[in-house]
Amino acid sequence: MVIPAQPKPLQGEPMVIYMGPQHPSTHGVLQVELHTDGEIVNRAIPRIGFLHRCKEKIGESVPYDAYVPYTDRMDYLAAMNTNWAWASAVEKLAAIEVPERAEYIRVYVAEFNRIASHLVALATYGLDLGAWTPLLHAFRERESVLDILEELSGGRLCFGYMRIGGVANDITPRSIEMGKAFLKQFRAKLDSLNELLSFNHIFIRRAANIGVIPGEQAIAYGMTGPMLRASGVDWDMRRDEPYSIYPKLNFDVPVGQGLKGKTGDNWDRYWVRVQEMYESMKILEQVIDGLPEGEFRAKVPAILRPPAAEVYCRQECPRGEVAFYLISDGGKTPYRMKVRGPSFCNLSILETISKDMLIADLVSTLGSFDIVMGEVDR
Amino acid sequence: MNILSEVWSGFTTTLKGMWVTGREYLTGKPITVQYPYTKREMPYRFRGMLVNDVSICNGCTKCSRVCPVNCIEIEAEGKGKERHVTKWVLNYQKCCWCELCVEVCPDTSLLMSHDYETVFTDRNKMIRDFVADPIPPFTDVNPKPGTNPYPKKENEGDSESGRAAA
Amino acid sequence: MDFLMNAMQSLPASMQLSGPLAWTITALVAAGVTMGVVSLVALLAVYAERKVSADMQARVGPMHVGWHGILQTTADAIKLMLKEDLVPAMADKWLFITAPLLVFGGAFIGWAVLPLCKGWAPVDLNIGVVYLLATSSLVALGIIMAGWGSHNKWSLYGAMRTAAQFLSYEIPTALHLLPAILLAGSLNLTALANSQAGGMGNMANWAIWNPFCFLSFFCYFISGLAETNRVPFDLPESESELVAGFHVEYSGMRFAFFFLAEYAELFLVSAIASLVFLGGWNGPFGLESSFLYLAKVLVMMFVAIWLRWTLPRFRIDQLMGLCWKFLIPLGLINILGVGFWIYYFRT
Amino acid sequence: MEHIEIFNRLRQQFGEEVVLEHVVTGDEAKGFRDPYILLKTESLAEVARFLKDDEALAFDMLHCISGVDWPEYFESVYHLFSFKHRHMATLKVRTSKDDPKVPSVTSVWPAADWHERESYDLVGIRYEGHPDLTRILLPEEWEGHPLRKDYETPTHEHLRELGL
Amino acid sequence: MGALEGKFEDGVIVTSVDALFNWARLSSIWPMTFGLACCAIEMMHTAACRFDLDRFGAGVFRATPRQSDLMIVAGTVTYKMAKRIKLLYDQMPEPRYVIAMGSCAIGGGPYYEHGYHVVKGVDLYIPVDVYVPGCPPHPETLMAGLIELQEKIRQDRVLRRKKTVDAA
Repeated sequence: MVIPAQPKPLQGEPMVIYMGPQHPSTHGVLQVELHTDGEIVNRAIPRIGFLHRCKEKIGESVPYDAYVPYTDRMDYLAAMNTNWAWASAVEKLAAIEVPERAEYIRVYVAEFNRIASHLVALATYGLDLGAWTPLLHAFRERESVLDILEELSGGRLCFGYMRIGGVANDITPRSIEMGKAFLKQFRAKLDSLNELLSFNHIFIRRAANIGVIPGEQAIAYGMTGPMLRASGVDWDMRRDEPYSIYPKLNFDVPVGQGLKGKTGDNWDRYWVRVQEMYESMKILEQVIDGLPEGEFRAKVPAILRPPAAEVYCRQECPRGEVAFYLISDGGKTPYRMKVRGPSFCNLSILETISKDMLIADLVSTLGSFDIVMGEVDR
Repeated sequence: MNILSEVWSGFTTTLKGMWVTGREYLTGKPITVQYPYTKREMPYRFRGMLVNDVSICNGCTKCSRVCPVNCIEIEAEGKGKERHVTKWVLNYQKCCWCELCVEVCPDTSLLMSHDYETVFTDRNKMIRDFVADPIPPFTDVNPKPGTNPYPKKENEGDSESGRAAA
Repeated sequence: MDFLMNAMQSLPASMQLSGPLAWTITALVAAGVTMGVVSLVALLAVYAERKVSADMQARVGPMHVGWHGILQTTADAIKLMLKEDLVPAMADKWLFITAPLLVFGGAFIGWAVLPLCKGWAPVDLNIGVVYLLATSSLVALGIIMAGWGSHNKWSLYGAMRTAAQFLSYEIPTALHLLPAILLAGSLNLTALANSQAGGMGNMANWAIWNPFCFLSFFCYFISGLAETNRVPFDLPESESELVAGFHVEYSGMRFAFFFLAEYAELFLVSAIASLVFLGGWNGPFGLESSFLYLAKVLVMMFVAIWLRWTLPRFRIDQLMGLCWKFLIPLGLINILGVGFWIYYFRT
Repeated sequence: MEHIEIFNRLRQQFGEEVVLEHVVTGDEAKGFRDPYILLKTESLAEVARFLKDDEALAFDMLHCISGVDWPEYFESVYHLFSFKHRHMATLKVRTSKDDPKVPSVTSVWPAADWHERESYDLVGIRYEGHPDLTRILLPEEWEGHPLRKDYETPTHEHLRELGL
Repeated sequence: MGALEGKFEDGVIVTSVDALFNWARLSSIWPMTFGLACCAIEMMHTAACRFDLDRFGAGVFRATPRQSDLMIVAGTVTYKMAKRIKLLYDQMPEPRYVIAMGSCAIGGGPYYEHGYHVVKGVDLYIPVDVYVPGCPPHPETLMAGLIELQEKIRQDRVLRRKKTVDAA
């Protein structure tokens, strides 16, 4: 008996399609090279660098205090937090003591900025999945937060509020009043936002069980921040390696539990951010109650010349751990400064987890990463 | 039966969402500030276009040295009290609105004004020489924009002195 | 509205004409009136969409173009007409040019058999429903042509999604109209609406009060939304995934055709639903008015807008699942149920 | 585990010729800052594997890789973190200026992939064994490595000539 | 439209038709969803509820260049991106407008000095109509830029012959 040769299964060539750099759901100028078979993505390769702004070269060229405006523009959604990370790296290098009031003010603005940043994450994630109204509702709340930060710093997005050794200006009574008023009404607003988006069944089906990252994989890829916590790793710099006044504050660290699907899926990442906003509110209430009197800025020499040494300083920002690696040779400018951007590390996992996804799922997954290209490309 | 429960929860959560948007539709107030007609109240520390009153400025070049982007160019002549600027050029193409220069200004001549409505159609006009094209000098009649609602405590840093004179 | 009917019927007589010429003139005038009304409603619907969404989002919406932005859509339309006429170099020119016309035509051609006001339709076809279901596939064809002809990968995705989506959702659209048709025993749309007259408060005979038709009404509305490409079913043009889907390469006037067709179709779906399920012009307390009919249509359009600004988008497999696992089986059950209902309660 | 203990454990395992020295930066007058461990370049991959697998060290996360251009040599700096023991370590390897080559650690920590590409792109250190060592931030047509101290900023005209 | 543009002398009818055309164009400027960097967030804020670009009819953000009239270059333009921006601009149908938003897009901004990879002004690649200063500009500033652009469009001559520069 002759067995007829099996005809090869009909196979087309994979279609290569470039998503971005101008695409509504790439959150800036990310390019994703998609190798697709119909709606299914065989391979998604992120291509970055469209916003490479030479931050490290500039860091080697300008003095320590003049670099603050550049850190604003690194993670532009969380300018205060990145400012702070830079300031504390330089303070660690130059051994500068920061007054306690300054630390309180820093926590005050940083936590407000965390809320503002997570609101954008929440809003744009809804937008990626096609829901418009949550974006506008979240931006309305964000406007109130920005009002408080504008009252303090004068800027709306790039605040440039931190200085080496403290903050630029003292906190104002009006901003505390605004903060109190905001905290009073924000919880209800967030609840209604949850009703509108987080617990919507279509939304849950679009987000849950998709893009699952197990905890070990998350660690291996160097993920930090909400993405790491969503994968079930209970780690938060503010609690586990506390800096500033965080040891005095009482708050919980939300961890992904797989409420609607598996632990570490898109919905978990989204939900950890929502819960972090509730925690930030707790922190802010304690900060407002405990604000001490005193100086808001330490006496720092006009031209800072730290000793020849190196430090690696990391801090918990809304997107993960921002770290500054500073090498000083004793001069006015750092010999080498390196930024470890959390989004950069978080994004590198995309290629691994995006195999055999639908295009819609890829958009959903990318949205849940909450990347900021300014910090990926630097 | 799985599909039935899914459709049911999809239906109910849709109703909940519609309740939220419907409530907003009926009772929500727009927070829009209709810009050219009404303007929002700016805080005191608001950072608008950077301006310099060259009649006060003594050309110490502190600002141009601290500027991270080198957008200020100064030429000055004279010594001591006689010292005055002959050229004070600000390049708005480079300025990054960081306010570091205002903090170091000893003469309180440099400040971030509350002007946020200037736009340009010619890029070359964005380089402004404040000696050739001065702003109205700050006097009692023409005080600096913005008034400080927070009187300074004594022996506090002089970071706000840039605008406290008004 | 009602005067329109009278005017239409008396038009040939008043012009003292008869024969084919009269028929042609009547048809042309009727087509013109229909086009005008539907285009106007579509334009207003765009304006309403922007205003309603603004109110749901704590904004004010179009404000400075005319009184409260009332002229906004007019300005948009003129501007789109004035834009440069672009055909991409690699596009299939004929497909590219005819596709928007087909979509536009497909959205408007249905109005030929649909009553515009109480008791008067341009063509009082006895198989009106069948005609409607048949013409609605034209839109799908046009969209697939647009997606293929554009020579763009994103629009190809849009076209493929449209093919899958429209093909699937035409089945539940038809199936869920059937229970009401079975109840009324007619395929003529005017007759369908008239059969729902009478009863308590002129409302009791509405098809929607039948439990099977009640379910069918919602299912029909869902399928109708899917046919009109609106959120949560706007996969063919989903902005965050496919940039603009099938019309990614279209600009100016041709894009305006797609844009208007979407709203014309929404108008069509709402009109069919209100005719077939909500009694058309039959209203409470014995009222019978074209305005009531129009009001019902507008309320349904409002609900569609409301849904659009509330919900996120489905994924393609969930969309298919909803259709094949839920809507179609339910449609078959409903038909069976209505059959039994008629058997036991009518005979 | 303190940093010096990590160093001692490595010394114990690999000996003096691989684990070269333990340096605490800074000076006595102005205070000490972060320490680092200097390794022999060729045995980096081996040490990295040990650092990850050893129970007492368990460095499961690669936090950052930085390339540094020193006057005499290039340096590749690794910041490691262990979630299990919650300690950090800094490793350094040096390579010559003429032919900068460092073994890749992508097989140990997948996170190293992008970090090494970035270091290659901006400083010009080649990581041997990296699966796809191409430019990551700058365009393919770019010339030179900007974070080298002798890098000259190209003019706009020159870049247009390159096709950018 | 191309057949009629610039073919007519000044006249009452032509002028008023021109005015109508210009009114339509300036009342419905659809921007492209095109964010590069920090300024994109402020652009989103301008479109969001507090400032609401939709009031001017400019709130319809289209993701595809084919359907948009206005490109708001919101953020730093790098050499890797510049070619793509040029391509996007070429894909927009006439009439098209460009607003350079923020210091970076205008002239390299804070990255002018040491930024080897930053283009020193987007107008090296595409023509710019309005420059909006700020880093990032306030939403009001962007709106002022839009109003300035509207004024510019109001002066435009569609059907009328363009005024020749060389009178001699």
